[in-house]
Amino acid sequence: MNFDFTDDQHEIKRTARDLLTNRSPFERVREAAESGAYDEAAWKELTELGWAGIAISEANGGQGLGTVELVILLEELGYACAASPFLSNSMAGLMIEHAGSDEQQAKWLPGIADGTATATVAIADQGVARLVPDAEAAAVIVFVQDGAATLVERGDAEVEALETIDPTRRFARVSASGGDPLTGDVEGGIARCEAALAAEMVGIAQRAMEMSVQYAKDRQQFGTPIGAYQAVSHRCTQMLLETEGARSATYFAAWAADSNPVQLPLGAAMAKAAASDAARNVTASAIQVHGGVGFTWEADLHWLYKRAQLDAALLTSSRIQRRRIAHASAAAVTPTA
Amino acid sequence: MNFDFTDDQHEIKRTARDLLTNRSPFERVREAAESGAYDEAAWKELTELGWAGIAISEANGGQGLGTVELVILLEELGYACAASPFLSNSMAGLMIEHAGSDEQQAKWLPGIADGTATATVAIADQGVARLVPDAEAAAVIVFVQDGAATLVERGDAEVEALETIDPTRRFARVSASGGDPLTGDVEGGIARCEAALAAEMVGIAQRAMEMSVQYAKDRQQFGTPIGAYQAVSHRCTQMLLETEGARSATYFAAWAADSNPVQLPLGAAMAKAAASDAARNVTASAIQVHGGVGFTWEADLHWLYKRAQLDAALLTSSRIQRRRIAHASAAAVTPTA
Amino acid sequence: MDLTFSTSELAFRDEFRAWLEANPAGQSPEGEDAAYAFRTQWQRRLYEGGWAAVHWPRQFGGRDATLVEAAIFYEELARVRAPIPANVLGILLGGPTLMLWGTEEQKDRYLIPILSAEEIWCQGFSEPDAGSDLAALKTKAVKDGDDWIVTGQKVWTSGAQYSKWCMLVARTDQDAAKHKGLTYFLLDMEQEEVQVRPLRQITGESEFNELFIEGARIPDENVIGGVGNGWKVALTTLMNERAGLAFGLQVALKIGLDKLTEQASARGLMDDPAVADKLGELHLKCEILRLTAYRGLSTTMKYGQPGPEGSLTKWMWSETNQQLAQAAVDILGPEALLSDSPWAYGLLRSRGNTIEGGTTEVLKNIVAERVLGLPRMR
Amino acid sequence: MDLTFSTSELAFRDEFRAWLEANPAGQSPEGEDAAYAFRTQWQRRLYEGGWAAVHWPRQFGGRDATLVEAAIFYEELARVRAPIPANVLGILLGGPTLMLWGTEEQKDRYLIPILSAEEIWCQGFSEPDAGSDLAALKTKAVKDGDDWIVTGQKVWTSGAQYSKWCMLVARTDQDAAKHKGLTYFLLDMEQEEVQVRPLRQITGESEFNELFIEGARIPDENVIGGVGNGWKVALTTLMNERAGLAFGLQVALKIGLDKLTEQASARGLMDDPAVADKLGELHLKCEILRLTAYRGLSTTMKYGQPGPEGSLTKWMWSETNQQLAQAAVDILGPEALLSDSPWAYGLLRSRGNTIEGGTTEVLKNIVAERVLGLPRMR
Repeated sequence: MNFDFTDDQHEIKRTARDLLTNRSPFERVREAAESGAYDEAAWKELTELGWAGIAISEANGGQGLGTVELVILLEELGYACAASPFLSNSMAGLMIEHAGSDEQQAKWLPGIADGTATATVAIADQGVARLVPDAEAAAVIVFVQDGAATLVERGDAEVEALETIDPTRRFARVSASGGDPLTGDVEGGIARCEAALAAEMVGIAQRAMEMSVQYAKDRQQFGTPIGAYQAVSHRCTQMLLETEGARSATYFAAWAADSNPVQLPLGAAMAKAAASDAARNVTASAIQVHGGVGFTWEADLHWLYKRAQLDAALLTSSRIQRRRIAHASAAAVTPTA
Repeated sequence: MNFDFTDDQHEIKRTARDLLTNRSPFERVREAAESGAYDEAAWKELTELGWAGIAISEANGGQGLGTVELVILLEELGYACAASPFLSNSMAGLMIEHAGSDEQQAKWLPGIADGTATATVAIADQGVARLVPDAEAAAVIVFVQDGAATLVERGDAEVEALETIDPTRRFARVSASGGDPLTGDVEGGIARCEAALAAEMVGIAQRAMEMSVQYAKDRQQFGTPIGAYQAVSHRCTQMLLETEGARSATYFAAWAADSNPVQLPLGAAMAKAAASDAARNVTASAIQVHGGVGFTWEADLHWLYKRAQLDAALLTSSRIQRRRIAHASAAAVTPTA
Repeated sequence: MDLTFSTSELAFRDEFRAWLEANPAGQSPEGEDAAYAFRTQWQRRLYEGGWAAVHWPRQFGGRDATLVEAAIFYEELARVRAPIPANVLGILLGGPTLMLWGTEEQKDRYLIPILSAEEIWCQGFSEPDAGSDLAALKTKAVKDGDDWIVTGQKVWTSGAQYSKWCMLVARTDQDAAKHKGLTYFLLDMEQEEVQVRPLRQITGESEFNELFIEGARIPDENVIGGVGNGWKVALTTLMNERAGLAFGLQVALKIGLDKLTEQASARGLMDDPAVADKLGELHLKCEILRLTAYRGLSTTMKYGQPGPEGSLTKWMWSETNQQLAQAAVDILGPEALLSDSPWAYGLLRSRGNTIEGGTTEVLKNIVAERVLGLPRMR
Repeated sequence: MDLTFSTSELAFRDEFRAWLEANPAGQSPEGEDAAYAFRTQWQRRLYEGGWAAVHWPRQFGGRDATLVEAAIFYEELARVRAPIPANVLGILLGGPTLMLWGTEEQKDRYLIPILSAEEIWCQGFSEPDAGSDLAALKTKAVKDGDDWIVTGQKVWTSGAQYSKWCMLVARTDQDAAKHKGLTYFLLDMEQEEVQVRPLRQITGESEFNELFIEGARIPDENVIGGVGNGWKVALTTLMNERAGLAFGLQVALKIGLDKLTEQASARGLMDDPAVADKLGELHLKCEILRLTAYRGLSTTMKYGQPGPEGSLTKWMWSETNQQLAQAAVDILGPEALLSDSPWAYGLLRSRGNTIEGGTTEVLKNIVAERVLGLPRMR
């Protein structure tokens, strides 16, 4: 039992934090949001560092590391609120890596790994996926419906751009049918996507908490830092509680994906549910701690709040996740008839 | 629009508070709980004052006042956490007054009004009511099942005493069938019972809040009264919020019962739901404000906490009430097909 | 206890309803400036109809409306989705403050232009470093002949860009104890020494502004309530009855909730008990808010001051409004997050509800001290 | 990162499991005294098997268990529903405090009787007027020849009626600053000057006691860590690893939740999505608690001190345990409120969880200051 990163993993985390502190400060996030375009140079740099292929096998152009390493990067990208197709592209990579045939992998993974032909994942109902990140620029879309998945090339899908409250990310509505079926472990692929998504949300919550704690130390009211008032300090401890809880669940899901797949489905459901709640609650709470300042565009907290709302709406909803958890737990304790 | 009591109603409230302060201090509540018997002398006094028949027509031996006046008394009885068959007997009175025939009223209401032949209400499923207050000593039981009600004499029912965590009140499990049907407005009768029950819970919450506020003023920690810490003071304001909210809903339901029956069903559902939540939350919170002291038998807070738990379990559960509210609200806004 | 409107209240409501039917507000145009001009026009029509400030005394152009009638007025406005009058701060805060503290000359000069929306008012209390703490104000006014020269910075002044007058609290005595050196002024916004910079909100709009004041001039006759008396005058402004406005907000909340319930119903989602539970909870809170607000009015009308319940409605409203917006996202899914969805706007705008007009934390402090009598917060 | 038990951890677990199977604890009898005697017997058997204090060094009768192994130990105890050893305070707090601060003579004299449950220990820190504030202690000890004479009152001393020794903190210097005049003693409970009065709880039980000390005598050799050093020694006691015990509580929570889930399933209630949502939420919290507790252990083992996550598990556990009890009442209905229902007991007992061992409010203060580095609470 060792619930801590390896030295290598700690190193990945540190490197990512350093790089993103320079490349993705809030000014850049704001620029990307206001211009409606990602920072191409930053994306190029990330892909050249091999980030996009971190969890893709070496044979297919990746680094051959695991979901844990991917989760480390995503947590940092969430922390930076980076404007980038990284999440969608990685999720598609996870799907194809885990549910695709050798041919499908050979065809698509190298482009995903080096960022030259990105991909995304669409969760659809009756042929329509209502919220798909980065579909317009994707070369291929992993189109999931009723538990099955197909690969649909961009040209074969109807992609309608959407303007959401999170302008740091491009979204679209995607309609499609047919495509090249993924015959492998689709459910396992989606569970990995959930872990990845959860990691981004953990990073968002962490950032919002840190900004709040810093503000509570600096901001004076009635002659004393507001962090000395329990209304503020206890709110900050609640942020810590939710963030650390979501982190525990997310790391567990990532570890299960790499090392103990039997625990992955429930672990991923828990990670997504906990991280969605944490990210939404902590970012809302952060605005409150900042008072009027938190409500301004310039305070930059809103990017985190908006990202949390959109992330929580991706893949399976928390409501459904909680029920999955309940029924799985009930099945585990109920003697089979 | 005048959402305040009349002078007469204020006078009833004051009188009840004064009387119960003397007759039902916590020492008496404790005695009743530990001896397993109500204070007969106190009950006699209340009935002689006409309290038990306050909402029963004069023709049937009551005072001919309304649900509002009954709710005023019940709030004070809840505030005192009085050990008495008053609630069950009044609820049965409301049922018979509003859903009984002239004959049924003439037969049972006088005994209910003067306390010589008390009654109670049992909500049953498949012939069994799992939690009925004061059934053992009742002369008659209003047995409600699937929206219909019958009057079952004590001797015709199977009554099994239950020991619950609230020893300030006698409970039983009651099985019965048959009986003399109530042909009037059973639903309206139950709604009135809900308003009455809600009033007791408002009183419980009010008492728990006042005890907490007083303790927060008196108790020193780290050289200052604990009420000066926001963790405590803001908790007390939350108690106020929930108590006042439940009070608004309860008074509204009582007023609707007397003056605007079309608003009663939804009003009563809201009162029961809000008061159940308030009483449970506020009493639990009161224990927390009192710290270790609140966890002791001698602090007397537990009588309120236990009463709140049992009251909330009577009649319809909050979960069902919330759904009733939702569906009624949906019906009100959805254009009929 | 009578929870229906009285005959005279019903007559008031019906008269206003009839007027609203004959004088529909119409649709607000897009764009902040155009929308504001629309609200100004709308107030002028209300004024011409005698409806601009129903709670003002008749002698000043009002209708002597009771608190309940004022509540009805804002409920009816919200029900037909008419906009709030442009000069809402002048009507609710400025006018009543002048009526209590102003000289006869000041009342004659200022009250009618407030009602007619000819002169818009804004409020210059908050400062960047003072926040909720009025005693910490730093903006200062120095006597210069018959004038005062003002220098400082204000923040959260809504409508400043459209305003002629600013209710300004500034420090006129540096040596006096914190509360005592303040004076309440009317600052003419039409001078170069006053610069208005819009503060962009998380919604992308700019309802609020920063005010940079560099040597602005205020004639002595624009002092309200006397030099050094600013703390008391400001309290009048702060305490002034916003209850009426609150009734409008609450009706808007109810309209939103009904709309969500209707949409959930139309999609068959009411069959999901979790959705029903959530909506039932919100309807319960919404109704409790309405009832508690009316209880508060009755107490105030009878006893001259609000009871404990009156202090709770802003807190109730702000949290319920936030919960409604989040519930809409959870129930309706991604479409509620699209930029052009009113739910998405609500999700963002409602975050300000627990901050503006007194943060929930400050409200709780006030309730703890003044209502529950708990010791002063530390 | 490896979230499975290592080979040596598995070996440890299997060895203990095998021992437990060969040495079942059996059913606790009714009645507090009988139940306590049963726990004493049980500890004696653990001691004889070498399992009384696995985390103690071998030289003192322990097994040099790692933190993870200690966690496994308590998890396994909880899994077979075996009772907590009678002398839990001696094992978890007293022994480790002695090992750090005691003289060789003291270690020789006291450690083995702790393990064997021959001498039970209790903790005399809290006082009626001091609550969570150790610096406000009033119990005083005055030097009298080679002895100290102690007078004062203690509260919340669990197991006092069964104890031979009390870890007592008393004021030995009235003039020193608040923290500085304290000394840590071992008080012999077997003297008339120490009176134990049970404190009845809301459950009807008396786990805790008040201690009335009127001129009790303590020989100088029973000072631990030196005169005037009581603050530091007491901190050692307070900081001592209760993590292992926490793992037992958490397994008990999980067992309870599984039981509720099973009962809800058996009644077909899982088809009600609101019930499923609630149970799903609790399972999620329960699993997060377990994972976070293990993360905390890993951090402590690697860095020598707990990370932020380690300070959160008591708070997580106490609130989840309360929510479980209330959920059981909501899901199962009135039968969960009957006096003989374990759910009813849980409903009452769990109210103490957010108070005992540091109230949630005090925990949050500590987390805010020490983990988040926020300014000292006011």
